[in-house]
Amino acid sequence: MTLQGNSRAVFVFTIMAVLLLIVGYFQSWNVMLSILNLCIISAIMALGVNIQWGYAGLFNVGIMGFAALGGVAALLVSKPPVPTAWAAGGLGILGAGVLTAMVAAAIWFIVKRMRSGGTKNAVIFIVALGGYFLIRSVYDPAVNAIEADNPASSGYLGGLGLPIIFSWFVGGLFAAGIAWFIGKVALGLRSDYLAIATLGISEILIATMKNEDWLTRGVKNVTGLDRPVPYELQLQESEVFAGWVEWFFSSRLEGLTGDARTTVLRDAVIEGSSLFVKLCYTGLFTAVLLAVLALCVLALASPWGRMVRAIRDNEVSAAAMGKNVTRRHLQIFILGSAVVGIAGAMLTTLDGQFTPSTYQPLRYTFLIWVMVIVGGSGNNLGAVFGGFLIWFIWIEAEPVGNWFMGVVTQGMEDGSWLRTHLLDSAQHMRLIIMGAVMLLVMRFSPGGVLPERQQSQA
Amino acid sequence: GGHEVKMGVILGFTGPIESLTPDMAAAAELAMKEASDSKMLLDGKVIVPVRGDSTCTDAAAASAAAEKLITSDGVVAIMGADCSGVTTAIANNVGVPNGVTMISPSATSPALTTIEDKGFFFRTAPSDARQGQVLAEVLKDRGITEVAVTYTNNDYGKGLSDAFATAFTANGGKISISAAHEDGKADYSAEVGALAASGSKHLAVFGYVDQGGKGIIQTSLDTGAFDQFILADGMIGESLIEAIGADLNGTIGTLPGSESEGAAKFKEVATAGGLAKNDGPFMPESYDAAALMILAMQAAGSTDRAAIQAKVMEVANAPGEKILPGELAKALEILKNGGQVDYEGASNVTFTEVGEAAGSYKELEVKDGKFATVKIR
Amino acid sequence: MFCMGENLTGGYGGADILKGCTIGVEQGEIAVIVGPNGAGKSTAMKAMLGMLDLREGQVTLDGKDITNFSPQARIAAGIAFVPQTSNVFTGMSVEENLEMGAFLREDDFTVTRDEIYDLFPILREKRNQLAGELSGGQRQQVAVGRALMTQPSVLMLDEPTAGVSPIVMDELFDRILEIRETGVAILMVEQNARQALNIADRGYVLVTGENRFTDTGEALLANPEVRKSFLGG
Amino acid sequence: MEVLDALVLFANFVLIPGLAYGSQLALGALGITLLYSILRFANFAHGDTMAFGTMVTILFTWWFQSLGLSLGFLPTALLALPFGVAFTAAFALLTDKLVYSHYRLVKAPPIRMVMASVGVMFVMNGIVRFIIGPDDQNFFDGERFIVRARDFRDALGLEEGLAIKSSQLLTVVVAVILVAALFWFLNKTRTGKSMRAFSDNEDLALLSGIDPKKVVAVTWIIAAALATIAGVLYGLDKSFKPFTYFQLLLPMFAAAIVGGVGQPVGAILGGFVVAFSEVLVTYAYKKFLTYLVPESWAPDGLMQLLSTDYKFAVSFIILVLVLLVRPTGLLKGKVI
Amino acid sequence: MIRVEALSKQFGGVRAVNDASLEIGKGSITGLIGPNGAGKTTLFNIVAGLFPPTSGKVYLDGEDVTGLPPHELFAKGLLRTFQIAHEFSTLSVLENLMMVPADQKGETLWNAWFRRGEVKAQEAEIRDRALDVIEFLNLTHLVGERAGNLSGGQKKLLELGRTMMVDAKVVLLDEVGAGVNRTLLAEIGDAILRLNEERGYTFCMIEHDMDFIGRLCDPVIVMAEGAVLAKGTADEVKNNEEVIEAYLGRGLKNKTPAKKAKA
Ligand SMILES: Nc1ncnc2c1ncn2[C@@H]1O[C@H](COP(=O)(O)OP(=O)(O)OP(=O)(O)O)[C@@H](O)[C@H]1O
Ligand SMILES: Nc1ncnc2c1ncn2[C@@H]1O[C@H](COP(=O)(O)OP(=O)(O)OP(=O)(O)O)[C@@H](O)[C@H]1O
Ligand SMILES: [Mg+2]
Ligand SMILES: [Mg+2]
Repeated sequence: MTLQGNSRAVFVFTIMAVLLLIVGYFQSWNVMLSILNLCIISAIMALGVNIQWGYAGLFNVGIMGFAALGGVAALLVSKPPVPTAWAAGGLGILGAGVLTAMVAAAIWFIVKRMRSGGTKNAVIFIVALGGYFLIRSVYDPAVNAIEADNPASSGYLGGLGLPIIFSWFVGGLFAAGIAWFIGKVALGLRSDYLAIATLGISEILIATMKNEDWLTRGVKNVTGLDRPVPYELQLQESEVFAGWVEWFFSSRLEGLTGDARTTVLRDAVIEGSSLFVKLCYTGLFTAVLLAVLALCVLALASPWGRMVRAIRDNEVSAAAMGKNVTRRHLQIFILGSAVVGIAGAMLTTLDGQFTPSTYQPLRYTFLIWVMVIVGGSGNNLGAVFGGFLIWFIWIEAEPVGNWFMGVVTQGMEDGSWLRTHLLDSAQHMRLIIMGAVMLLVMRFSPGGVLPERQQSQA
Repeated sequence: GGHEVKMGVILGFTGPIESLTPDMAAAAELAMKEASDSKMLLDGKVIVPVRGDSTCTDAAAASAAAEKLITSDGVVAIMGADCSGVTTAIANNVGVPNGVTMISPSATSPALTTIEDKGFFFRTAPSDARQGQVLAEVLKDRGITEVAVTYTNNDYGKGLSDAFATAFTANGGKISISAAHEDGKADYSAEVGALAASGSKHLAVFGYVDQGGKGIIQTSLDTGAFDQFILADGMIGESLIEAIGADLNGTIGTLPGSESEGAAKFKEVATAGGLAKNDGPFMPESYDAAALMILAMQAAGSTDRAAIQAKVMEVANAPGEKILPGELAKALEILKNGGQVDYEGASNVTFTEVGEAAGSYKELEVKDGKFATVKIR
Repeated sequence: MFCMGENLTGGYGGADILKGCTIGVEQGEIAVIVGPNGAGKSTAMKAMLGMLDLREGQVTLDGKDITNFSPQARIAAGIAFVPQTSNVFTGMSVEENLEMGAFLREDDFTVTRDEIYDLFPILREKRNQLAGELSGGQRQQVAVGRALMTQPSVLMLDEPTAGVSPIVMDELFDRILEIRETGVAILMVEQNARQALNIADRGYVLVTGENRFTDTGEALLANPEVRKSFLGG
Repeated sequence: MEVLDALVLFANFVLIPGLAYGSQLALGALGITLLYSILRFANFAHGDTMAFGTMVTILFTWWFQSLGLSLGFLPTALLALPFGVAFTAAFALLTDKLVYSHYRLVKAPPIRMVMASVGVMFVMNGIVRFIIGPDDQNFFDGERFIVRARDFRDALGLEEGLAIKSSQLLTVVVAVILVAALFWFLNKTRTGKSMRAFSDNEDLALLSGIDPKKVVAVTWIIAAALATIAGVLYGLDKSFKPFTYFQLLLPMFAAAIVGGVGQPVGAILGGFVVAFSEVLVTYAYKKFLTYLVPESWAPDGLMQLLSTDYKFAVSFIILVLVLLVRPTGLLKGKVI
Repeated sequence: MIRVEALSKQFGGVRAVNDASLEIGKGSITGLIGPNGAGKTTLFNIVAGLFPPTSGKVYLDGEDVTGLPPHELFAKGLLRTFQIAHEFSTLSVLENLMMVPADQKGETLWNAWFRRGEVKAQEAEIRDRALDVIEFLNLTHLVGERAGNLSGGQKKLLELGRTMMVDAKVVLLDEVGAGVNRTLLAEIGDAILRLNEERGYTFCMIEHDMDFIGRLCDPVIVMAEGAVLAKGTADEVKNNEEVIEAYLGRGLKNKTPAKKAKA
């Protein structure tokens, strides 16, 4: 643990690579790649959180909401529009949108123009309440009409029908937009108060996604999203691909003929197709990760990064030194959230479906936070490493737990109460292992595995 | 070893339905053990179940678990998954691409009927669309014309309540309020308050027996908001009666399956097999899902994944000798000798052409602190 | 000597800050440490209190070796300390701050408290205000008051007069002289070095963690080199 | 117009459940607030500590029941409670020794403690499920109701009934007593003051002769007791399930923070704000108004501001609004 | 330069500043003294925009700047130091100084990403300036140290150093001298005089060291209980009875020579 700086980073990433290779070798390369792909996505999310916490000390516990916004983007960009639903209630929804804008404008006008006092507040209240019922009167029938349109398989407006890869960008934009709004409202709050506010807002976002079926199908989920990469089944049917596989696995096929050869080749094609698809994803994700990482590294090492760290250390003093703290906080909040949004869209793309109930704080907020803190907050590579390590443990803790229980119970009598109980509880080892590893890492490397480096400019 | 064959069991062992899944897994593993013990499966092969955690909510983790089972452990088929969301993800991303048969005991979302599964996805639980109709009929026959509805806010609850609402209103019934509830939350007084305000006498609960659904019933009884309940399959379970007691008398409900010998037989088998429970939700379906995979394997005469898939329909449906729980040995024997079976199992399995249970339902009523079957629909 | 740190050597994990310096004070005596900023004066104080890992050297109190005592044990043995920074409980009222000073006292401490209020009348006025809301100089008074509450046998003060107005400073020095009369050993760091050395029986000039000059206060004041380099001419 | 009916209706569906749920949240929030103010970190393992304490209490309850012990009309669990508290306190002290003490020693920033508590949360999560399983457990015995809805209705000849469960009353009473006791303890007793001093400025506390080990130990013991009591009361009223206890964490945090962290009274206020905002905004006022206005005016719709789908969203909206008006909670809370 | 009119600030029940009016002349070094709790720091905080006054106005160069946020006041050339040092604790000493100058190109992300050349050039310049300041403050051996690890006095020096990083019009110094070694303080005094003469900075300093005030300041304003008590040259103020009564005192009462006590 005496390694410092870059050599330490190289060392820990090598270990990570070895872990993945072990999984590839002993479990399967498909498992390895599926873990790797999610490692990359997690790393991007962790970078987003690191921008907010590590750079600027903004305690955002609403990660889940921003990831979900990315997911919504994936759905709205890639799904084809549903013409019948549009016909049924599209106009109503648009109308409600226009009305909302008008009511908002009216309120804004009142806020700007009227002299403050009791009357002003009363007028605002009346306009808001009246507006609410007016909007509802247009919105509710439209929503009902849309949701009644073939509810079992559709019942929503659909999306734009564009290639899903655009959604990565759009997901970032969605998240940024909402972050702007949240930031305007809540960034005045400090530490844990900001945390609970962001947590609350993300719960509100998720509730909306679960219940506004006309937009997202709600808890009925949208499955079968497009892919930016080929489908396994396409590949399995493709002659060209079979040719590649034959070439690639030629050693495996050597000396086999007839039926045996066909069976082995068929299995190889299936395996190869899965691997190929995953590799395509790996390529895309890596490109995004590298781009985000590069921008992060450049930003943190620049005077901008110095200013932001100064703000984190002491806002009062930074303001007295002429730095616009509010603006910076807003900027950082938006950037970090956008990065999370991008990762969220990527994740939904990889899953191939949008399921709002998947967004649980444990998985999408705390786990990401753990990644950042264990990896090393304030250090970009640390966040990336945290993303890799924690996801790896999260997935591998399960088989390891099962294996561990298997070993423990080996000597016990078959069918004994204790043995059955232990084997049945094996799944809970996942949590224990996850927790134990986290605690150990944090114990022996308090600043994270790759601690924030003193940007020693001496 | 050479005479071992692995089968996957993917269920949400952690997460929101973690309290249901151990029993489901145990039921499935019971079928596997039964087949192994018979020494009749493909010249005495032994089935080794391999569990994977679907988490019920996290598609990524579920896919990873399935990936490991399929590509690392090399399971020949998968019994699972449970919640519709993760089930879809596993089928689309892992199961179908790798050509592995999946039979889900509990994914009931109507949307699963139409996924592109290339014939690799089956379910022993019927789609909720059917149950909604059945429930509406039950209420019509009993002359109940107005109900308040609460459903668990997921694809199962929402889908079922949609289906029920359509059928019920078509029959001339009125739904006074339809309110979602989230599972695993601390308190349900807000929901019950709203439901009670509707003024209806009956409350239909489409949830899970030891989740929010139970909380709703408990709170309703405590506050005196409702005392007449209508329950869907997820809510049927002895544990509900254990927890609530005599107040439940008069409650009606539906459950897939029939009061065939099958269901009774399953209870016997489960008790004999030393399971902790013998009638938990989705336990019969789990047993059946596993049994079907085993029989298909025997029918195919090989552990080849594609071969198994090709035989599932054949063993599930007529023609052939009817097979009940506990009779796997017999079925294996028949198949070995080139005969045909029609697996009925614990939940009266008959697959539609897209490979899901067609669904006959029991109409139940709680009498003297017990669920009693009134009628089969 | 009554209280003594000998050959103190150690630091905060990196290079040594203290390099074998020695400081001490007799009962009924005032010893003053002066030196440039960063010389290690505060660090030496912390070392005496056991809040620093020493590599070498030992601390004795009344002939007893207390080098391995925990900080609380040293407090219990009769040392009181006013740190240079963050020396009040900001979230507690002035009165509670003083009470915490008397935490280890079993007897009735209200008399001492009233004496302190007499010494710093402003504190009586603000007894129920949070210490964090006081002005810089008022806080300093709370900090000193808190230490006096313990009725220590050794009183260690790290720049007690930084930021206090001249009138309060005089009062403070007055009071310190009075305390000396009661036989307490007083060790203080001061940048208001001339006033401090004026009343000091013993003076230490510390530079980069080492003793540069050690003498009576008067002698140090008279030493031109000391005056020039450390007392501002 | 039946004003009495309207009032009873409101009390039965809004007031009493809100009070009980609010007190349940408050009890949990109290523990969080205590740890936050003394040891200066937000303890994410608190929900699981509650689960742990309740689990131990349940195990003892079962044992006592098998021995035939009971408290008559009171639940046997109350008899087992001290044992639950003792075990949980021991566990908390052990955790502190193994995990948290290190971070205090190196003066790690609070966020590390928070993340460490997430690690502890995972481990406890696993341990509880390991021992008692993930299932629902009912362990209430004794007399369930103080007033039954039906009896009340018949006795007073009203349309509406009012139910008060013994567990609800117990919760409210205990919550109030504990808050008052904690407030008194922290502000008036020597140990309490030394705990506040420690939380304020650790080094200076040391210099005042306060023994940090004792402060930490007392804090953990009180927190463990609060967690166990909260968990057991909640479990008596509803039922025990590890997952639900974990889910309780968020509303408890919300309650602690909206009330102003570090403020015992704030925890109570926060608990009620969260509980009542859930119930009030999603309540359908149709029946209530029907009783109050002449028949011809009776509303057609449900008179529900927002559907229960948005229950949690509502409580969080209100929470955010409260924070915007009072950035450190209802009572001025700490900022760390 | 700075004019304060009828300024008041209420904290709960405490009126920290009470109808204070004063003026800091252009190019002057104005001293601000007064007993502890007189409201000096509060006055600075209001002028520097940390919080708004309860009532009253602040003018900078004739312009009403009441309630402007600190960073805008900084842009207008107003700089302040803190009585209780506000260093950026995880930044190095060098970074603490380098972050001060306004309008750094690299402080916008676009430039940080895509105009690295220009940013680097400016950085080199700022670094040189910072190193000069560090040398002046005797902190050269600590350039790379985290500012949080500095000694109490060193932090105060850093606080002062920041004012030397930019061309300010007005500098408010809140007890820079407290805790600073007197020899160094004398040098700091020289530097203040130099900045005042050569670059035309206006200073206003709170200080309790009357020698220091006497050497540098003219005029000296005395505050007490939130209001202005007196104003004049240092000598005038020193001999003002009211000021002596409230603030200066009459020296040690039982001034017993050290030797006597021993005997
Ligand atoms: N945030 C606050 N809340 C309540 N009272 C305050 C607050 N800040 C300052 N005060 C009070 O206002 C008065 C003036 O304080 P201020 O810090 O301005 O004094 P000062 O003149 O700078 O004194 P010193 O020379 O000791 O630094 C003091 O009595 C103080 O107790
Ligand atoms: N917590 C710390 N970690 C690392 N280095 C420290 C720490 N505290 C102080 N130092 C370093 O130790 C040296 C001595 O500091 P110390 O506080 O003892 O000085 P001092 O003589 O009291 O100075 P001053 O008069 O400015 O208070 C300084 O160079 C400082 O940078
Ligand atoms: Mg010092
Ligand atoms: Mg001041």
